[in-house]
Amino acid sequence: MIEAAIILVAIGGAAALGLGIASIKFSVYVDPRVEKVDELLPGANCGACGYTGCHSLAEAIVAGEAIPSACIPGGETVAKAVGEVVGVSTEIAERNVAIVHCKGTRDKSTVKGVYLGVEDCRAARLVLGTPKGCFYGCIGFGTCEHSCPFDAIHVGEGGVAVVDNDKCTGCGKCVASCPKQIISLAPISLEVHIKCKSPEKGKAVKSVCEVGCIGCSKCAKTCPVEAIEMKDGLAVIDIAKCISCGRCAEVCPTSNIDDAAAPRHYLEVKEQDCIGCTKCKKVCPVDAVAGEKKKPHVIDKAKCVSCMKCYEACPKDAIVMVGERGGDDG
Amino acid sequence: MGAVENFTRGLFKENPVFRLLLGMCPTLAVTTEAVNGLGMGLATTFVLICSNAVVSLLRNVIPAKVRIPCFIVIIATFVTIVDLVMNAYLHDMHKTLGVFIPLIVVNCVILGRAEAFASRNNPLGSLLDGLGMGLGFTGSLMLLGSVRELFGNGTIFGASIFGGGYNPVIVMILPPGAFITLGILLAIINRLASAKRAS
Amino acid sequence: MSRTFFITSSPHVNDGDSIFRIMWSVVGALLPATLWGFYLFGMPAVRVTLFTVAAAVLAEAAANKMRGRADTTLDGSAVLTGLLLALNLPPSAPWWLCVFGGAAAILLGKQVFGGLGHNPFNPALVARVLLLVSFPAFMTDWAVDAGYLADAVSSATVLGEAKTFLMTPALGALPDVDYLDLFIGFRAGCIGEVSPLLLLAGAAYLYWRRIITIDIPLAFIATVFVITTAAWGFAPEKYLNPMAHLMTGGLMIGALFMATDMVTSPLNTKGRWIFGLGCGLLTAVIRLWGGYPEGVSFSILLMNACVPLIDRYTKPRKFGLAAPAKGGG
Amino acid sequence: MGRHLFRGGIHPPDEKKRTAHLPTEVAPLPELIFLPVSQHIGAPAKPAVKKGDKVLKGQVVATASGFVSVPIHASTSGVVRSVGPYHHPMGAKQLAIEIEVDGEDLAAEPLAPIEDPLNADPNVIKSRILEAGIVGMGGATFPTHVKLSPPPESPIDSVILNGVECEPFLTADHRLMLERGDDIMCGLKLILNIFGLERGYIGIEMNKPDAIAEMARFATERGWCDIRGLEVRYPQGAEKQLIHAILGRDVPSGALPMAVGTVVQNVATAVAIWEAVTKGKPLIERVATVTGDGVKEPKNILIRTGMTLQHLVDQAGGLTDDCQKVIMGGPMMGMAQHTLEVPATKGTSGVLCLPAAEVRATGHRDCISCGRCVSACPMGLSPTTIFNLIDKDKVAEADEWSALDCIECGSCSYVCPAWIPLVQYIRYAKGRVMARRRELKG
Repeated sequence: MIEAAIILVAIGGAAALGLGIASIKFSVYVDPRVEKVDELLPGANCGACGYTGCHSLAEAIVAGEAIPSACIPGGETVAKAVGEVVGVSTEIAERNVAIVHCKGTRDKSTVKGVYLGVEDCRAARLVLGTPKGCFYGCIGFGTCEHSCPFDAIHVGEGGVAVVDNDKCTGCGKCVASCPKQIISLAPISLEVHIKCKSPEKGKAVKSVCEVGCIGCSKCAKTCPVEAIEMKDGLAVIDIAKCISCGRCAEVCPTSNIDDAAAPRHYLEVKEQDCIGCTKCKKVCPVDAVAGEKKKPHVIDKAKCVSCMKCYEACPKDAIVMVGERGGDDG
Repeated sequence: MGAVENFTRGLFKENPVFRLLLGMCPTLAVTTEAVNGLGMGLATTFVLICSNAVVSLLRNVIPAKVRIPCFIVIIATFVTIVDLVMNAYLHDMHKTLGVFIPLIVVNCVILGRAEAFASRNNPLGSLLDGLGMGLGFTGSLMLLGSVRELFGNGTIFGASIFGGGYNPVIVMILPPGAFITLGILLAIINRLASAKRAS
Repeated sequence: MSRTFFITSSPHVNDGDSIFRIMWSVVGALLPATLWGFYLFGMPAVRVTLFTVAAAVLAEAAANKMRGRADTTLDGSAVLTGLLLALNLPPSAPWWLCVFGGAAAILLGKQVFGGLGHNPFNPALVARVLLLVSFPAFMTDWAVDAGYLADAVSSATVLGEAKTFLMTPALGALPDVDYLDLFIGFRAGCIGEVSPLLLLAGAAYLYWRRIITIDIPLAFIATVFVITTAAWGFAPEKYLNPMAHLMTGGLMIGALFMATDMVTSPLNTKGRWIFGLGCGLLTAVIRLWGGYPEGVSFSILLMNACVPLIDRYTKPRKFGLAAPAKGGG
Repeated sequence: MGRHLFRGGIHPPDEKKRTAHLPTEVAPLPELIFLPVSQHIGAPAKPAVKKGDKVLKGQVVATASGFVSVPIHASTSGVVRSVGPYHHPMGAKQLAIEIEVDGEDLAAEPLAPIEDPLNADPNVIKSRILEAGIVGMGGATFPTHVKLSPPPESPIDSVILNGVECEPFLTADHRLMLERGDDIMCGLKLILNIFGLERGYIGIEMNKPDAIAEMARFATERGWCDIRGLEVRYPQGAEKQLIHAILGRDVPSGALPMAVGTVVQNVATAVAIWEAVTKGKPLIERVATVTGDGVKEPKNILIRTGMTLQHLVDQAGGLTDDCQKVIMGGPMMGMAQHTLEVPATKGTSGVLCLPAAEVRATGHRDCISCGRCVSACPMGLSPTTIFNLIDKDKVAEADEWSALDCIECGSCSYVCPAWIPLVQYIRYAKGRVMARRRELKG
């Protein structure tokens, strides 16, 4: 009994002494913040930050080589928490999501022929460029789906990749994996996108796809802020200029342009609730709001493009949606 | 995370054998019969509960740098107690389980729980966690042992199931049988789990 | 006129062979030996074969359904696995053993790894060894009560007897054997292994069809021959004649049909020589000095496990690497 | 006889009986021709005409736009209808010049024939080859003037003309050797002169004894070359295998034939060179074989560049009802086409039409590790290993297993009993490996 106790104590003492010496002699200083940051990061090791993994990013952030918001998938919450650990307050950029610029599902587009071969977009591209009739469209074998670390992009029934905005973190893996380069990133608040990448002429597009961009430039003419530019028969939205009003989507003859906020409504100011703060007037990109300070404002229905900016800006909820915008005024 | 959660987690959701795949050495080695699985499981449970409780009590005292040696000493102490007790009162089973009783010291389930749970939670929670994990472990070992005993010997806990005309599949109580059984059980459980997730 | 054409990557032609044809060709090549087994051992052998093949095929169908994969039941590989297993069972095997073995071959030997092409071990051998370990009594019961052999030959196999004599020197000299009988196939044993002649004929057909190559069987058999010759030459009273080693047991069926299984043998010639050599070495060692009278199954399985390693270290020689450039300087 | 056999290779049925005995017919002019500006490897040519321009046969319609580029010439006279994207054999639409043929076939002022060509300055010959827009006509379409201008550190001591034509079905080079033997010989002499060499080689597979005899006759007469009859085995006509067979030299992995002092040219290219030098004729015509059970009357045809496949197929009696696949080139390395509106280019050695019975219509199975692709690979690679690696996205390991050495000859896919499109997988692997190498560098 006593023997056991003595021996255990002796061994313990000796081992403890050894460990004590070792801990002084072989100690390596690791900034404790690295571990903390590492714990905060999502741990998906997706590489979207440009570092080899979350741990490398943590080291870089603590060393001051990377900004706390460098983790794109982590988004705002992670950036804030990381910022607190390293003592840097951070400006949070808006979350980006992936946009697939193709709507040519199987029922709406043609194929070149019967394709038999490797079911991977990057490999299928080696046979005549694509098995699809449209050279620029989504091949649909899901290379992006396999590349996504967050299960946020899928090739559905239609044979065209679809992004799940809730899961997408804007890491850009799919963008890099797509051999047709039809995926791009855009801030999640942008609601209007041109879903085609084909620069071909209208007739050529029409012959392979019902919903492609035929380069009619109606959208460019309609755009109230001139955010759409025609490049070789393909309309391209300048995401810096776009106000997400959705007018282009209404006029597109092939329904190529997607408007996530459709159907849009006309807006009206409820006179009794308006306090005349002029906030709506300031945000309106098309100058459709009139009225003086401290007096009820009025929205000019003819000018209004239903971009909803005033609706979001009004502190009194005095702006209301009335009547659905029809497609007839396009 | 309530007390109930602490307890039930180990039974199914984080079952050490079928979900965490910890403690494979005793799982594969001693489950030739259901009763062996039960004995091994209970021995482990005892050590798990005690070590979890003690580690949790001492969690604020033990310096982080030497936590592993400390955990091992605590665990080894309880294992020695189990070893001595079983030798005294369950001599036959002690002989069957042999070297695997002392080897509980290095069972990852125990060190794993000490490190991952007990060193961060209060004693009551750790106790419940140890109990849950231990019972989960015991249950899994018994299940494995029962299946192997049933096919390899035609009995469960020594009671004949198939009757005399049965030709035992000897391979089931040999080491390959342990792997095959574990693999098939894992497959079934994964299938059930994914079906549950889907619904 | 608009027509839809097939668009695929080059090349656009092929030699017309397929897994289906390969598998059924091997089944065909095994038929002579199978029929000989039926003749020799009678109805029990037919029953064993039917049960085993049926179990294998049903297991394959069930596994395909469970895994949600395309149906591969008819591509011949399940039939082949079942047949190979049956040919490696004693004719007296009970029906449940056959069913268990057939199903285990497909499920444990093949489908758990991902189906045909992904199995590291020869499925039929996996099942045979499983059965041998599980039911040793049934697997070494050579007594037959029907067919040509019914009362003709003693029930022990030559190798088994030799082993017994080796283990118990008191029994005296090894029994005499008639090599011609052995070669044609008048002896006890597993259903398909008894006739080296017919097995060789089948293998010759496969060689002609370019389904098997000569390297593995040659290396395998030659190695066994060399080692047993050496042992016999050293102590003829203790070891069996090398000819007997070649003619008996599962060596022929193993070397010609099991070791040459495409899925579980190395990719290129150099690797296949090493593979055959290893099989031969292990077989000879087990037979001469091991606990079992027969070691073909074990040795092939062990070498199967080495195949990825062999493949890694026997990269084919790349064109333009080793040869020195003569001109240009 | 070729002394050195390469390892691997396959023996597909040569299927040449259909057309080997048929003299080359001249294709009539179509109503429209489409001249893609990219008919060669390298930078596409720059269009030099616009809509409405009248062009004459042999007139430059697009100019070379770099060193690795050649001009494109109008293959007959007519009016430019449009300059815009049009079908291209590679799949994507590419810039092409559409000419409405006037049927008069008026020739532009030809380039001046070079006096005493066999004693002319090599540089004059080379610039003529560029002016005439000559590219490798075996199918690779690499600009010939580039190939004939090796850097000084790679002196050339051997020139081989490739008359192997190992692709099944095709007989265009075979006919050329029978009908234009002396032109081939003279073309070879011009190439030899560029390098200051006395004798070259012509390699021909033994399954063309008549071509060997014919070429041997001219060889004896002229004394400029040795004819080498080569074992019939695909891909005997691949550059590296051909050099191995004739000279016993192995082109190192990743290097070009000039690394072993050798230049290989197709026999058709030699004819084009001779015509460009002696007649000032640019490359606007070539022999192509329209064959296969998918056309009614297989033929060898002298075609103009820019003729659509539809026109070529019409010359061979049109497609049969059950034709399911149209291939530009041979069955082993040709490109399947999705429409007959695709124009023939300088590299079109044949159009192969396959009926339903010869088109495999089901997907592939899992690899059964039979090792046939390994034995068949003439480059000593392990196709199934590369396939397995790239299928699991292991690009670095695919590189280690020498994916880049693949010559895409198709032997592996040809013998694969699991019908795996190995060549496509390896081409894909090559793309990934090259992308990865670029990434590591940059």
